Amino acid sequence: MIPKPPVLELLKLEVGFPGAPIVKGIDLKIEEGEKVALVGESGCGKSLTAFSILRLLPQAARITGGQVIFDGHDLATLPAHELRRIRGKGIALILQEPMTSLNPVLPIGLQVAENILQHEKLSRRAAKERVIELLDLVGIPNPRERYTMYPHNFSGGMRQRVMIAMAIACNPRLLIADEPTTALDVTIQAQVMDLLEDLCSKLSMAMLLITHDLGAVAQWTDRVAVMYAGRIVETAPIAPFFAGPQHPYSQGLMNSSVDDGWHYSSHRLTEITGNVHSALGERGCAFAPRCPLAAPGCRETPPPLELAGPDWHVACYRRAEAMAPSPVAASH
Amino acid sequence: MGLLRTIRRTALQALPTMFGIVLIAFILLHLMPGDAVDAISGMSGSSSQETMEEMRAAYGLNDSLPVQFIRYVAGVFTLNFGMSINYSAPVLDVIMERLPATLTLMFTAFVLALSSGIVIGWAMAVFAGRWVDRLLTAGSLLLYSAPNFWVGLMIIVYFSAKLQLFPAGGAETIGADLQGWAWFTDRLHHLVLPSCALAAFFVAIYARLTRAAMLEVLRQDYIRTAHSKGLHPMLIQFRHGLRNALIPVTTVAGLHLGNMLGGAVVVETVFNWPGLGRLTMNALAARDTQVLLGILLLSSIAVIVTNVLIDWLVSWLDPRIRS
Amino acid sequence: MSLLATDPNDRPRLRLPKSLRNPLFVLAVIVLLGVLVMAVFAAQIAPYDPLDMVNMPFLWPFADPSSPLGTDQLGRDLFSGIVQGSRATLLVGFSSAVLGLMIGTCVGALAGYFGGWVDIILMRVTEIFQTMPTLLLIIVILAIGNPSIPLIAISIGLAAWPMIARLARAEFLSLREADFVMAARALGYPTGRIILREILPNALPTLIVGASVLVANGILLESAVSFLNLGDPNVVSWGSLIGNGRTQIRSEWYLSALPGVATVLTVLSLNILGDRLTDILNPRSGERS
Amino acid sequence: MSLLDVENLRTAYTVKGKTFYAVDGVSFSVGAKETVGLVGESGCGKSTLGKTVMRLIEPASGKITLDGHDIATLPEAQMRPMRRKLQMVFQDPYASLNPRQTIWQMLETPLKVHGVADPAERRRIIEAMAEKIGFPKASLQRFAHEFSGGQRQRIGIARALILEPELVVCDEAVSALDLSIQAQILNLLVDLKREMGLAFLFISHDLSVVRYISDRVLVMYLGKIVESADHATLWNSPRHPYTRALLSSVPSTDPAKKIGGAISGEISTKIPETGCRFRARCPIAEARCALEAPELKTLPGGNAVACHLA
Repeated sequence: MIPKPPVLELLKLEVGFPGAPIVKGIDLKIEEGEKVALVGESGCGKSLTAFSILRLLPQAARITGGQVIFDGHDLATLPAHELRRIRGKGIALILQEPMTSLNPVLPIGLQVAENILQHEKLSRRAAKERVIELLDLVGIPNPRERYTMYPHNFSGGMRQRVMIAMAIACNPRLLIADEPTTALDVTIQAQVMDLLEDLCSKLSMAMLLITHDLGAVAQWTDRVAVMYAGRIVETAPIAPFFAGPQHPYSQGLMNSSVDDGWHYSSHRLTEITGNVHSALGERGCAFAPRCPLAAPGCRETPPPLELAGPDWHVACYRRAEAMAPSPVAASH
Repeated sequence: MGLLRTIRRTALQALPTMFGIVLIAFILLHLMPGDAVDAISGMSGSSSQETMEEMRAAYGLNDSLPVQFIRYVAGVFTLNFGMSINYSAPVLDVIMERLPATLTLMFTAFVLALSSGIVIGWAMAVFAGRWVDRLLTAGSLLLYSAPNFWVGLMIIVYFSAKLQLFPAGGAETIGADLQGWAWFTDRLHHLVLPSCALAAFFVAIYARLTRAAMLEVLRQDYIRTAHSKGLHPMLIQFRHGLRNALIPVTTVAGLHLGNMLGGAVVVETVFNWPGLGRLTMNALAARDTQVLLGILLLSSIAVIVTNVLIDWLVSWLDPRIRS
Repeated sequence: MSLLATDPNDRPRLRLPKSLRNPLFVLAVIVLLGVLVMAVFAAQIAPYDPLDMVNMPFLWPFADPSSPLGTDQLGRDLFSGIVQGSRATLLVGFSSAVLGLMIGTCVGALAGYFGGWVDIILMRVTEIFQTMPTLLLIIVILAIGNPSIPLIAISIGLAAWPMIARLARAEFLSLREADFVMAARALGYPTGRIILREILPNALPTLIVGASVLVANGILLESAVSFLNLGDPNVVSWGSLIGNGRTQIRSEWYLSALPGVATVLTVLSLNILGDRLTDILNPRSGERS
Repeated sequence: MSLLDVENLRTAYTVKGKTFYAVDGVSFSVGAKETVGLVGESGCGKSTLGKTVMRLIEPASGKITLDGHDIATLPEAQMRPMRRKLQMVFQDPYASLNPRQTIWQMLETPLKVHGVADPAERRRIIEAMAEKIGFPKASLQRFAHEFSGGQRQRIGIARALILEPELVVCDEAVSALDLSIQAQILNLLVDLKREMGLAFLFISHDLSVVRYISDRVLVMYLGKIVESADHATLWNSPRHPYTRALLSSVPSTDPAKKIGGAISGEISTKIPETGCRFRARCPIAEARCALEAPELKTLPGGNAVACHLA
């Protein structure tokens, strides 16, 4: 059996602002129909990575190196008009803030229809019918009446559903969701994520979920890539990852998250000391200044991602020590 | 239904403003030393005390201030602004005779300023940071800094005196007695320089506003959403960008109308335009208080009415206001 | 912005803001300083009294070294006129701006901070002043009294404050709800302290930029007023010089052009200054971008 | 008697001429040194409740009793001395610090306002507080924008604690922070609570955080408290259907433990005229839920729930 090529492959992707590299060489594969989470704290470059796939970076930011392979094309260098054929059709995007990601002065029906009319030869009338079906599919009641309504008539959760309808309008093979539920309440988050999960399997669509919420990762994705200061430090299927992450940063994240049943009276949270800024000017592993296991060697060159298990890669020189029962891990 | 409600709400908002303006104008003009009768007698130089008192009584100038004020307010509501002493005619007639010329000038200048301002501002935003933007920014900053009467004089020097392309003053060729199309083109020909002089400053304002609004809009998430759908950049610029950017620009455009009227007064003086500007200067010289008061009131009404129109325009552009 | 994280501790603490290194900005400051020096030392710099006939009439600029910028129809020296005229122009521009800034800030601050009825009433008054065409209002005020520099400044200030009031109100309205103001209230700071020490310093940059526009506007309005011959006939200002040249505009156009250039340069510099002040005055300007 | 007693508190908002109550008849109490969590989705009125207790928003009716004094209607001048006992930590560490003041000024002003006249005394208090939050003395002369989000939140906490209050309202105090920083701040709050004997009213939408830090939890829905319980009971046997829905929506970090089906619908700004406010989304609602509004009934053991069917 010949393995199918991945839907998307990032090769040594580097993104940055002039004089400030943010994403420092990322390798990431997303297989057909796979849901991959890119996890990290604010400022680690996860959103820039997501935006760079469709070259939707903020004004000054640039892809400074590497490739973005989709469907045999390198999106990083593809001419703009060809890239436009992939945007919305091959790869779709959902943004974090449903309040601002829809145009406030256009009816939502038109905004969804725009996507269809751009990529498919359909009459306006047929497109409208398609939009109504889509709105229905994402769980918007009375889609026909809602077609001509404006975003301000919708609640946050409903707007995010409109965004999802827009994203799946042309059956994309990959959906990039940048913190799609951060601005939503927890009950709405569950609704929206369940919907996305459902649509992924119905439409055999792959998903790249950008998030900082480990719970969402565990619940709704297949594989996780942990990012720290512009590099992926660990990537693994979720089951083994949540059973025992190998990178000290992943371990730190797990320990500082408030787990089920912990209470302040009996359990002190494990902190990762310092903050992300500590990595500035670091030549070696960016996590070294905050790492409890850092050795002098860690501060020379950044560790490469190495195979650490089935489909499991970790970028850490001290992986062996991190896996050994340590005082950090033993405290709970 | 919605329209009626809007009209009622607007009227309720505009009335106190109007009343305040009447009050302020009345107070200001009664602070003037000497009254209209003094002015007339000063001009003729021969009126006796007696005739002056008769005139005062005839014009109601001997009544107490509150009485004069109440009479005036009542008059305003019936569009009766009193008599012009200088012209011996109702103020409304005197003003109405000049108003069309001023309105023509202002309307032309406003349309010119808004349309070219938006186009220039949009170009500046699209090429932000590049030489086109820098050039246009410098140009608009220059226009923004120049007194309009000076701009008027300079374009007279160049386009009228040197190139002899346009007439330097007046609203029509005097004594030509033109009809139909020839009359129209003659009018238009006279309109070019004054309206450009009046528009210059506002072109700069609207261009700067459009640029800022457009840059702000282009940073928004929904622009990124639009790009993520693979839409053509031009479509995004117009349907998603400009449409949103026009909301603040239009809103602010309304706030500048009062300024433009003030500007018209000066520009009319430069170009001998037979409008309210010249009437103001004449009334001032003759201490024709009723006319000055009338001009101030009527132009304020004009500003209020235009602002209502602008509000409607904005609510048409912005569905959030509509609901 | 969450995408960009720079270590605040590594940022050099004393660095010239970018705008201070901008040549246009430097030029604008130099022009303004030049005009200021000219106005202050006008008596020393100007060779003649600008109202005296000192030379042949209608001398073109550079024709006679004793009147480098030429003379008008009465043989009055234009260079002296421009130098002396800068006094009236700047004086009116700045003092009207100060007046406008004071009225506008007070009205806007009270309306924005207290809201409710105070806001409704004060904003109504602001609207009344904003609806009346500025120049007409100034003309009427000038018609009341004897035209003099202080009256011109006062009338311009009275007509121009609504712009500042709106700016101040918007700033106070949003800052009133800011968390740090909430914190100040939670800590029991007196209202006066909250307005003056917590909100005002944060609103000030916007107001100062607004004031630079006010000065520019004041200069433009003053020149319009003098151009219309409503100014003090015994004081030369740039506007009156332009107005004086108007009768010879087709032949001796330099009489209007040169004082106009002086006006444009000054106002332009003020506008450039205002444009750049925004990022100089913002302590967090490095944080954004 | 508790440290804070809130009785039948209502807070009114007027939007487009219509009045509605963001907080509608809420009663609860916070004991000395107790941490009471307040959870609910955005728009449920929890933040308004916090600000009303702080007297940053005027209550429409009801009583707020702090240490035996009703502060609900105290004029600001008489409120001032009470504010020493009652302080607040805000959500956004960027908006809650005045960008034009140094950290020192921010910590010194409350002392000045509350009558600590001796500069040496103020210095001593500020330096002691700086040590508590882990700030070197030298950094106190710097401005807020020179610090990271977590450091700023420490400053915000220090400012709230400088007057040594008895009760601190934490309004989403860790919600804006990254996970690793969140743990630091939570630990700091716990340490300070133990050290200074603080009581907290801990407002958050994040159930895991509330569960970790609270002794007792109030669940709020559309302006009303629907359940009040000690932390162990609430998580082990939630009574109100809304609480249950809320708890089952929180994704677990254990991939094997899939969360229960999400409840439908969204919190709406339209409050039903009669009956239970949750009934439109409630999976077990009956006919009478539309007619009668359930009271908050106290159960044996001190917990309380507002549901006909619980």
